[in-house]
Amino acid sequence: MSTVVKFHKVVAVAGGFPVLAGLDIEIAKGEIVHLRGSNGAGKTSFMRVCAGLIPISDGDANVLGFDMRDDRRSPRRHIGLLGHDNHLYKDLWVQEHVEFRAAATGAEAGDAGAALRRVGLSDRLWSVPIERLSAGQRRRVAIASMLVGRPQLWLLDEPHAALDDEGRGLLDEILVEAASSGATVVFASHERDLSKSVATRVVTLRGGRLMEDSGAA
Amino acid sequence: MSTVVKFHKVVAVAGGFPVLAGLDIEIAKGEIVHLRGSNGAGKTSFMRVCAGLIPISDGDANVLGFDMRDDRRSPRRHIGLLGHDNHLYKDLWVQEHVEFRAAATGAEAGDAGAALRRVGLSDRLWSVPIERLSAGQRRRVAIASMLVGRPQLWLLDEPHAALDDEGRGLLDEILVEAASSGATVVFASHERDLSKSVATRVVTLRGGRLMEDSGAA
Amino acid sequence: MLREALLIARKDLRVEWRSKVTLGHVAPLALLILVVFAFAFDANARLLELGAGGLYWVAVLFGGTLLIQRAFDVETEDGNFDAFRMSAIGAPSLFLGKSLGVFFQVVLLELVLVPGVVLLYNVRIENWVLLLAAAVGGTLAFSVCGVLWGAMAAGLRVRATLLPLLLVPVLAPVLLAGSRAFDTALGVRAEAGWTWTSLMFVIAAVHTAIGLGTFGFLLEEG
Amino acid sequence: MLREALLIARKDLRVEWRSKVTLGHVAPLALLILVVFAFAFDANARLLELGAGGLYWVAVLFGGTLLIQRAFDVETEDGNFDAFRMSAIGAPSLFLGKSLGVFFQVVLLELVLVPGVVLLYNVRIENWVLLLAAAVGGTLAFSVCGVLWGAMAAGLRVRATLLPLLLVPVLAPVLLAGSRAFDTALGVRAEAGWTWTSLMFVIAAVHTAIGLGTFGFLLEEG
Amino acid sequence: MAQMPGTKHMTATPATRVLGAVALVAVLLMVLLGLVVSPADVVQGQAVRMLYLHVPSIWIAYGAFVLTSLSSALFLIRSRRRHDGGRHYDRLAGSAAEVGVVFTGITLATGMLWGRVTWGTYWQWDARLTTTVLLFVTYLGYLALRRLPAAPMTRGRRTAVMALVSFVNVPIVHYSVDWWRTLHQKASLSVGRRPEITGEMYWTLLYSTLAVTIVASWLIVHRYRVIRLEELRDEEALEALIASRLKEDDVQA
Ligand code: HEM
Ligand SMILES: Nc1ncnc2c1ncn2[C@@H]1O[C@H](COP(=O)(O)OP(=O)(O)OP(=O)(O)O)[C@@H](O)[C@H]1O
Ligand SMILES: Nc1ncnc2c1ncn2[C@@H]1O[C@H](COP(=O)(O)OP(=O)(O)OP(=O)(O)O)[C@@H](O)[C@H]1O
Ligand SMILES: [Mg+2]
Ligand SMILES: [Mg+2]
Repeated sequence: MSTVVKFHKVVAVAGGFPVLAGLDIEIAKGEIVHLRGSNGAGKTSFMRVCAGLIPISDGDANVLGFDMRDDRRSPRRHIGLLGHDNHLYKDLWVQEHVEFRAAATGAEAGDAGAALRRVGLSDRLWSVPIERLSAGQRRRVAIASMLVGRPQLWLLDEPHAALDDEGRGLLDEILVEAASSGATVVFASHERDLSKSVATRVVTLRGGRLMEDSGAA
Repeated sequence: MSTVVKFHKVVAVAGGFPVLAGLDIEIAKGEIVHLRGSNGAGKTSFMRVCAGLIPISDGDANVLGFDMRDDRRSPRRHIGLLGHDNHLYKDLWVQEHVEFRAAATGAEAGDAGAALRRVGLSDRLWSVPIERLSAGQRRRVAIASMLVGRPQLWLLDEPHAALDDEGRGLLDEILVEAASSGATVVFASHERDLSKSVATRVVTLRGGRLMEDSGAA
Repeated sequence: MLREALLIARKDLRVEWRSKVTLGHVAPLALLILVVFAFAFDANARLLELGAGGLYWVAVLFGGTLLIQRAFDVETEDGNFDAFRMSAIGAPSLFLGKSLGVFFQVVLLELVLVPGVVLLYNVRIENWVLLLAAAVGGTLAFSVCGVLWGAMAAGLRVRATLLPLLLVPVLAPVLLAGSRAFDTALGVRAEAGWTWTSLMFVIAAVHTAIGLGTFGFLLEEG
Repeated sequence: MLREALLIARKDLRVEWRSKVTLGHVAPLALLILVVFAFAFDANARLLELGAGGLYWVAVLFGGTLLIQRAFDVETEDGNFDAFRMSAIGAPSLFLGKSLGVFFQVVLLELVLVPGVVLLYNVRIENWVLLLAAAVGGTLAFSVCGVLWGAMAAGLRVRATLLPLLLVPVLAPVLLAGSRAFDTALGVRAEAGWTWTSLMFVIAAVHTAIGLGTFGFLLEEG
Repeated sequence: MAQMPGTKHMTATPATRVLGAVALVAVLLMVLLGLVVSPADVVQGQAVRMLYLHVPSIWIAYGAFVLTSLSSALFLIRSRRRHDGGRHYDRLAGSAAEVGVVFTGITLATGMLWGRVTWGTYWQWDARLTTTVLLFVTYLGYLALRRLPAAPMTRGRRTAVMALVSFVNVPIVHYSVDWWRTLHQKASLSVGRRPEITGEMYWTLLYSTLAVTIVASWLIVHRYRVIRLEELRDEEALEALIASRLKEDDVQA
């Protein structure tokens, strides 16, 4: 099984604060990692470093085969990132937004509809401006926008927040499906149950370092 | 036991959409209501109507003794609202922000520190600009800002999202404490467990109306 | 009410203190506008002298609009406008507090602009009292109008473009009165400087009254 | 690259179409500015005629700055700037696409402004070809400069006030060249209209080259 | 430059102390030459002595801005590969720009004084004066951007791009006298043209330029080191923070 993320003693600094303080971790292809840790432990920071949004200032990091010290832009086209925020153009209609994201990653326009159906967004909402959606509906649009790009590495920051039971079920299915078709999934969440239901591995951070690791599946 | 919220066939419209479509509900003083319902069911809208932010267009609503058709501004000083967003001034320091909110509701400056300690925010972070906080840390600041105003009616929209285990524990304590000292609490959440642990009553909405109600405690 | 207003103003000035936007960005920008206008007028010295009063107020209003915009952006980001509306502080106090905060920032701006005009446009201040009175009157009028209309645009997605559109017509009289009063104070043109100055105070007073009375309505939605 | 750029531009124009900010707010605002200047100059007809070219470009740049600001606000709200950076689309395409989107919006604005100037300031267009060329050149130069600097300020908390400060000095030459070229086209003053127009194209070309080469750097953080 | 001899809290080294001494002597000599040795002008009288500060200052400023642009370009190239690469060039760009701004300011100030004497006003809306002021403001904006709180590399990249764009202004200032009709002196020293001033004035001007260059280099070296020291201080603070994170055992948020 090939390694998708490989961190060795990674230190990363944002705003003068060491958000990662010597993190060692390896994630293999096809894993579904549940990232845990108390508030401020560095979960979000870890994902942003993986996505190349925060540079590493010490240690070695390799993501999808790219050395993140040399080139942290190239892996991005293969990574999907869902942050605490939804990254949505609030002025656009739901469908337009997902179609734009689809086109931006070279997918076809038809994929957009499929993705929206996949996250269970009723088509009454497809031509509604995103601004008018409820929190959970927006989260679904964000997930659809990510889905449509078929990334190889999925980074999701509390994707379950704001989703209802049905949404959670669909999301879990989507994650499992992605992993089984060869993608790698890392998601952060404070809910314990998720460790059992979807994740193949639980990783706990503390103070910008690894604290506990249930080990690869 | 006196009634704090009393809705009778309330219809409320936002952006041309009936976000509440004939809602009947009564909430008594001291209750802790867990508001449930699928995405788009109208939980957020219900809270915003309670807070007087969305006008009602049909039916009768009474909040804290104020008729919401006549006067939806007066109850506000007794209501604390925590939305999906945190309502924070990102340029200010944590402590400054909470002190401002304290002063704005007539509390003392000392209360701010107490509230911050109550939500478990380490004092290293008190003089950090809010912009730099992690998602959970921000949520804690938002809760502290609300706490400090000692509202009679607490409206919290997914307050648990982004909080870690410790934070959730603290929040639940705070809610129980508030209710036992005479305040009324309504919180929305998609997590089932919370119904058992804190709530005295579970209310489920669907399509802007009441679907299920475990009844008053 | 005054206590609450001061609270708001203090908060706004603290935000300003943290970001140093007024002195760091807006004041240099306003100076630059003075320079660019000179350029646009083909460096006609006589014209610049004649236009000094008007250009001063154009620069103030332009910079001030940015400050108003920012004063409300701070209030509306992160869903904060709801908090503003939920505030236990009464609407009149909010209005006064915001106006006060803006007033001080614009004063700061003008402290930089006056020397700028004097040096660059080569004018002399002939009537200090009138100049001061006109500056205070114009700034007051600007602050209250700005906050009133700022609230109207606040929270809308298109606020950044809507606000100037709403503000310009309302501020046109202030611009006119300010220019004429300054023209007199700078000895460029004999005009009824004091009349124009009082006009600005009247505008400020009227808008303050309107603001105190209606600010609550502006904050409501639906 | 072109395909991707067009994608971005189309998305921006669609956002514009949904919010109708250019025609609804910015164009009326620009017209208003023309009116206010007329006021400020006390409706001195000769002066207005002389200043027509300059005032036209002041209005364009002012309105255009609002459009740039908005083009990047759309990109940065809701944490969207991360998405912009994560975009699979290359930085040069982003730069071109954004510039294209802004270009079309500013053209829209000018389609309203030209008749405005002609009517309000009572000038006649004597050289259509020159006018058109100057308008296109100036708009191009404005769009690429604006997008380049817009990205520089984007994502910063103080962007709303920083952007104009950075933009004004860079745009001053465009303002000057545009004014002179228009003066010639409107027959107000005999100037080297075509030289000024080519200067604008040169500015546009230089900034396009810099933008294509460096846009990627502007998006990175840390 | 990374390793500073002597104590780490000082910005001077033996070499730069010598440079400082030379700068001092050079300036004294320049004053002597400018105020005593060189003759007064036929037309301008004593006021012409302003020339020896006015003109070298702006030339040095041009030079500093060239340095800023070159370092910025090198910084961008280096930083493309390794994330910490080329910080050296960023520091150099910053210190050169600061010195450039100061000398542009000197030219503006002496020019205004000179203008007061010869034209009767401090300020004229002349193309060269205006473009000089735009140049000044552009680089002030550059320095403002440098001061914003941001990650050093983010800031470095953005400011480097800005430096490249800003440099466009320099030739505009220089050629403004040719492109527009101006009150201001035409360029008297220009590539491919014979100098219009001669004799002692010419030599004094050249010498002043040399002296000001030495002063500017001394300033740049020291500004560079101050910036470096500030970075070292930040790095130390960071190490402390990392250390404290490593023993972060209290589970407080
Ligand atoms: C604020 C006012 C002034 C400013 C901003 C200013 C700016 C400049 C600049 C930028 C240059 C360098 C040109 C180049 O080589 O690229 C220059 C050169 C010069 N300036 Fe000024 N100047 C000002 C006032 C004056 C005055 C009042 C005089 C004398 C009447 C004067 C005389 C000169 C002379 C003789 C040169 C040398 C020209 C040459 O050899 O290239 N300047 N000035
Ligand atoms: N730009 C920044 N400047 C300074 N400190 C920062 C910055 N970004 C993050 N931090 C700090 O780094 C720590 C880790 O933040 P991070 O967002 O990674 O935590 P997290 O594990 O995602 O927490 P949460 O569960 O609350 O989302 C926090 O203490 C935060 O305050
Ligand atoms: N301004 C608006 N214009 C039009 N429709 C709106 C507006 N606000 C809300 N809606 C619609 O009203 C419905 C209820 O929204 P609300 O935010 O109350 O749901 P919710 O129960 O809070 O959902 P979630 O669990 O996703 O937060 C949604 O279908 C939403 O699209
Ligand atoms: Mg996080
Ligand atoms: Mg909701």
